[in-house]
Amino acid sequence: MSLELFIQNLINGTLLGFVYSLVALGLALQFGVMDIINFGHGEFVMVAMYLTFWISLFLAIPGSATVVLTAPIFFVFGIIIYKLVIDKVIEAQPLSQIAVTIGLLILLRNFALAAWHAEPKGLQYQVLVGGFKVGDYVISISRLATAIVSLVVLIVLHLILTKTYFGIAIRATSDDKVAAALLGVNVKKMYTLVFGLGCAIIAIAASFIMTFQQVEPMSGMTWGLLSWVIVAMGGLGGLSGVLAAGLIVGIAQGIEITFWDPRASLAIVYLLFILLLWFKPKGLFGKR
Amino acid sequence: MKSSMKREIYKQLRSIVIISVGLALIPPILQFNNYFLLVLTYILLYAVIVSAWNIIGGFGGQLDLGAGAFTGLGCFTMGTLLLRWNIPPVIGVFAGGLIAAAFGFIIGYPSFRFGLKDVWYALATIALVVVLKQFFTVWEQVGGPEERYLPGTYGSLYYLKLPYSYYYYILVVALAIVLFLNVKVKMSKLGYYLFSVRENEDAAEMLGVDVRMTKLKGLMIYAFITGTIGSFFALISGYIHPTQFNTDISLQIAILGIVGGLGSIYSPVITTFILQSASEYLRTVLGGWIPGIHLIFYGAILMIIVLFFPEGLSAILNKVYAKIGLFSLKKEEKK
Amino acid sequence: MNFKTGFDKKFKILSVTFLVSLFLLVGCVGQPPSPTPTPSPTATASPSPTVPAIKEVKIGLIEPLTGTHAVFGTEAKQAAELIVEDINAKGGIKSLGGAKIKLVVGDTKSDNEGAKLAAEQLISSEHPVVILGAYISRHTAAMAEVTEREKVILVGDALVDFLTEKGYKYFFRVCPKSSAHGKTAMEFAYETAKENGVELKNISVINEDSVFGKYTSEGAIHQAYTYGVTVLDHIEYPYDISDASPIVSKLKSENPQVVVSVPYFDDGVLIAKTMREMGWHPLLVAGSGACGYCDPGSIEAAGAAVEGFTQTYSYNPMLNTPYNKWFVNEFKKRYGKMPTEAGGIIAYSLWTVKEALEKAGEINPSDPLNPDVLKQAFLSLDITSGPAAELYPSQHIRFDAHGDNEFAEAVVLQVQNGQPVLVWPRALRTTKPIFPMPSK
Amino acid sequence: MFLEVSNLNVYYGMVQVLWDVSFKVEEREMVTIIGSNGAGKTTTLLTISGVLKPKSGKIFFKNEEITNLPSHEISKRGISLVPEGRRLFPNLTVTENLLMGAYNQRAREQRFETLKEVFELFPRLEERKKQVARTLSGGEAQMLAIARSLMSKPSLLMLDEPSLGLAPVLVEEVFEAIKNLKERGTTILLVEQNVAKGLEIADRGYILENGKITLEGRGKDLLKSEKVRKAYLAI
Repeated sequence: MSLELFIQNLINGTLLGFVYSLVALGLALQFGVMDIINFGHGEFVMVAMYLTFWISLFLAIPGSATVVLTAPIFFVFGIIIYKLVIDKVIEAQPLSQIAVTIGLLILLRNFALAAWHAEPKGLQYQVLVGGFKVGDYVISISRLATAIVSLVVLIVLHLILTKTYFGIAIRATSDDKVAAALLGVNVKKMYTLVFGLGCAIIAIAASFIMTFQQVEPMSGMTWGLLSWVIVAMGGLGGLSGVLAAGLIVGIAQGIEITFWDPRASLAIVYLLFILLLWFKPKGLFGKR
Repeated sequence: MKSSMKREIYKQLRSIVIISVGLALIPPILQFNNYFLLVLTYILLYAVIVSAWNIIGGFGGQLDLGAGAFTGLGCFTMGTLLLRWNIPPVIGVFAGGLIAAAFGFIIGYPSFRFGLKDVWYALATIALVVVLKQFFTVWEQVGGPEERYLPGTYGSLYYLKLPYSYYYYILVVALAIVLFLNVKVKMSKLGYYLFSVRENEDAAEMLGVDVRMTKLKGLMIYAFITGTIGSFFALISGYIHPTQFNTDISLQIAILGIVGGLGSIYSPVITTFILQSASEYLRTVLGGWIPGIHLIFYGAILMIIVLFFPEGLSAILNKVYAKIGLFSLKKEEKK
Repeated sequence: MNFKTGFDKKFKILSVTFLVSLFLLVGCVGQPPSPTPTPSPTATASPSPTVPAIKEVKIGLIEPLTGTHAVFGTEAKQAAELIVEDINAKGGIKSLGGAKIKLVVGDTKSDNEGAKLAAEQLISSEHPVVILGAYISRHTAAMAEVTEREKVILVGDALVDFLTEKGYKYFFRVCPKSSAHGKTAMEFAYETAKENGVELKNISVINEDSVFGKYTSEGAIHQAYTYGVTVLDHIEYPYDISDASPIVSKLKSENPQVVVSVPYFDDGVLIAKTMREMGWHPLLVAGSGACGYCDPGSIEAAGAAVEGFTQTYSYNPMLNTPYNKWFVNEFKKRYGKMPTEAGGIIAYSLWTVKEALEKAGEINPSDPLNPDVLKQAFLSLDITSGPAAELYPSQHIRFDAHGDNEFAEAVVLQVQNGQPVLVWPRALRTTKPIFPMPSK
Repeated sequence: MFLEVSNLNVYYGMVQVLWDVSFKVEEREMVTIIGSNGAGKTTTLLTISGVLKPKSGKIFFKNEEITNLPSHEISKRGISLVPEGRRLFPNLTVTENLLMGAYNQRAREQRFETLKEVFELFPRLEERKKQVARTLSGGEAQMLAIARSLMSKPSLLMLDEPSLGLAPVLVEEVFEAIKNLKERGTTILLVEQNVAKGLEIADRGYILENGKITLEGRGKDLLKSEKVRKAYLAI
């Protein structure tokens, strides 16, 4: 096994890690603030990928540019889902939340199948084609763009959460929703907005995934559990934890494939996750 | 005190006998139609596992999503023993249960030791299913991508390659045993401990309950039953394959347990019968029309039940009963 | 007293439940199966002394219509509906007095339990004489147990080799085996390289980790050994892999002349796109096993990234015969896309079934739908003309004792200028393959 | 009438906690409700601020019925509660906690002026303004809780056992601060277990026993009454 390959896959893993963190970020926000256990997260990603595909196709604009439209649409989608479903189980026990979101998962997955059929759908490169060389190593432009967007989203979200009144209120609600309500925060409204915001981030992630992946009704399977693992590893509250966890997962996969069998790449990540849960139950960077 | 407990057990035993006799009568009513038998066998398979899940999930409140791992281990233990050493499944299924229980211990001990609970426990257990699936895909001596077909000719008792009705009646007995085990556990110290862990773990700890041990016991009972009964997935399919480490089974079992109503003994089983037959019915009626439409309905039904009847389907059943049987109830009260 | 209340209550709940379940179950079939055969004009598999006028022959199609493999099942169903309509429009089965074919469909849900359930359900409620399906080998095998017991002919569309070696009595397969796909891909790569003055010395093989992928790549590897070509690496990966860049980087570091690849479906596009991103590709990516690189959807999604990629097919959509052209056009018109592997296999398998039914009517007019008569009919088939032959790559269908087609053949398509064109076998091709692939 | 509570009945599930509780608070008045643990004091305050919903009874604030309004609506109308156990936002800084106090529209516009005022009132908090709330000491945390309520420019400030769990020196400090507030004209509804302290600074007082108001009167009078002295002051 050559050193070059190892380093190249380290680079690949890192770039992939940014994608993973971006996908998990929306979930981290929703779960961190609202304590809602959404097992349908992967299916949200899948629906957002379809949305990216259709908008890109109809308006003939590059997939990554559809963000301008998909993010607002998904914000509204999130609000609708919140009002129809999540709101009713937000106070319920975790078991009920899991049951209802699994119901949502089955529904969304098969809605996609019935409405858009099973053929995978993908977009051609229009911009961000190819890769550039740094010495012996290749860095894919579209992945790099995703990494940059991922960082930008992370920084913007961090600024929103620490510098704006709205953001402080989100964090306050996450800390103690009763106290926040007593101070005049409309907790339900806050939850609605946070859920919408999380979904908007999912839409951003989905549009960049579409640059290299295809979407089909089962696509959510890949992203759902993985996102949860990243959120759990990152620990709650801290957004930097999500980024770090995403990178760890991406790099672990890259290294695993270099040295062993790609068939077991997820197994390695999940084993790592279980060990981590045992020895650091609050996640790597958990505050609580 | 003792005698009232005995009476209670006797009462429950009678209910279980009635259920079993009722179940045993179904195949003759349906004239041993193969399709119905197969559907019922699968439903029973789920019912037994849900009933076992009830011990850790319903009584103990632990969000276990590891059913797929235990069924898979059951299938592979039984199948590998049969394929390699020609050990009959009659022994193999129990070996599968033991392996599953041992695995449950290996995973459960550190998990509970380090205080894994709620959603984290759920995630760890479902991640395990994926880990095992990939592990068995790579481990070509036992697993590998190729399905391994179980030997034996049709109708052979040694290889347990039997008509569905045999499986069905074996599972009816298994269900009766597991239901009775539920009753026993519920009325034992373990049951009280599990309930107290579900209500409030810290409080239970303070009252002197060994929370870790309690959960571990619950998990191992569940793992053993799931491993044993899970082997039937392989027996009915006729092969072992890594896809038998199925996250769908995990989710399905948990959902049936939750929707059924936590902590009750019979309603998860009843729920399994209703929901699984409804799902199969929807599949046959709608499946050929638009692909996926039957599952849209199924998902919607699940959501509606959880959203509007948070105590589970048992609450609805009780309400239905109350409406139908109101009169007779009142009369009895007057007496 | 208390005892009685509790007991009664539980009993009532239970009886209500049983009634509901029973009702639902009975509803599944529509009516409870009665032991006395209804004197309906529909065909049943049971032999009867008097010759009933057969007006309708039921043919079952069991495919994964939901779940992971739904993409294949959906197309198979579309093709089947189209072909059945056409057979009926052309006068049905003539030797059976113009009996019409009725297609009855079941869904395997893409899981181990569903295939068997669907087979039992279809057989007990519809009594089809022939069943086609179920694309995935283990699901087909699970179904075969049922069809063998019930003596229903099963025409498989799963390619994995061993299905025909399991000693099934009523199993036939028109399409080529998966190892043949691997072999064809390797043959094509080697011969094409030779044509272009390149001596093929080494290849790498990658495949998705199903049993199909395994057998197909083993076919290719075996063929590589006979040519004396070194296999540098054999990588297997899960088909739902989220990222291919580590795999492509690995290939790049090995730098084989040709990559033989067995994709599942969308992973093909992922690999092609990743190769483009990494700025590396071999002289040829020889796709094997039906789908991933040359399907219209893949070309649509990957664009220039799959230019020059090749793929073996069990069905040749480019085949220049009247019926095939009609089929492709009609399919395009109706469903808005070109028929690919899954649809093609079902199309020629259905026509083969139709020919077998015709034959059965000739062999034993009094009881043509008896499974043994049908089996005999299948075995006596030697189709070299007509729609079935016109749809089949080698244009020749004859079954051996195992139930495999003796003239099974896979073809190779290549993406040239964004269109799939036929480049192999040499005798059929109209365009020369582009070798090496254009750099992107 | 400034705040009027009439015939409030509140349940926790099947258990009734408040029985026909009625009392009122005039503007610029300081009223104390005293009672032993579990008498229903906290329940009363939580019901007024909309966290709990009464089964029957009515609450009027500035002649407007607020009985079934959600918490944030009630907060908007100028009622602020310093809850039992303070309930600060542990991961927010002192400044952020204070800013959260001024969340409602009325107070938000003037939040920076108010912040300045509050820092004047509690100079200790200014020293620690960048610190995360969970690192504060008990006394500082209580200061912050009160200060946070002041940020909302409340017409009515409700304090739930501000002295609970504090060292005696700090208790003095907290009551000093409360007195200070009262002198500045804030209407205060105080709930206390520390009966002597509570009644001493109050204009009027109510005694709540097992969910029922059993006695009311001027603070000083209550302090002298036989019943209070026996039951609560153990004299």
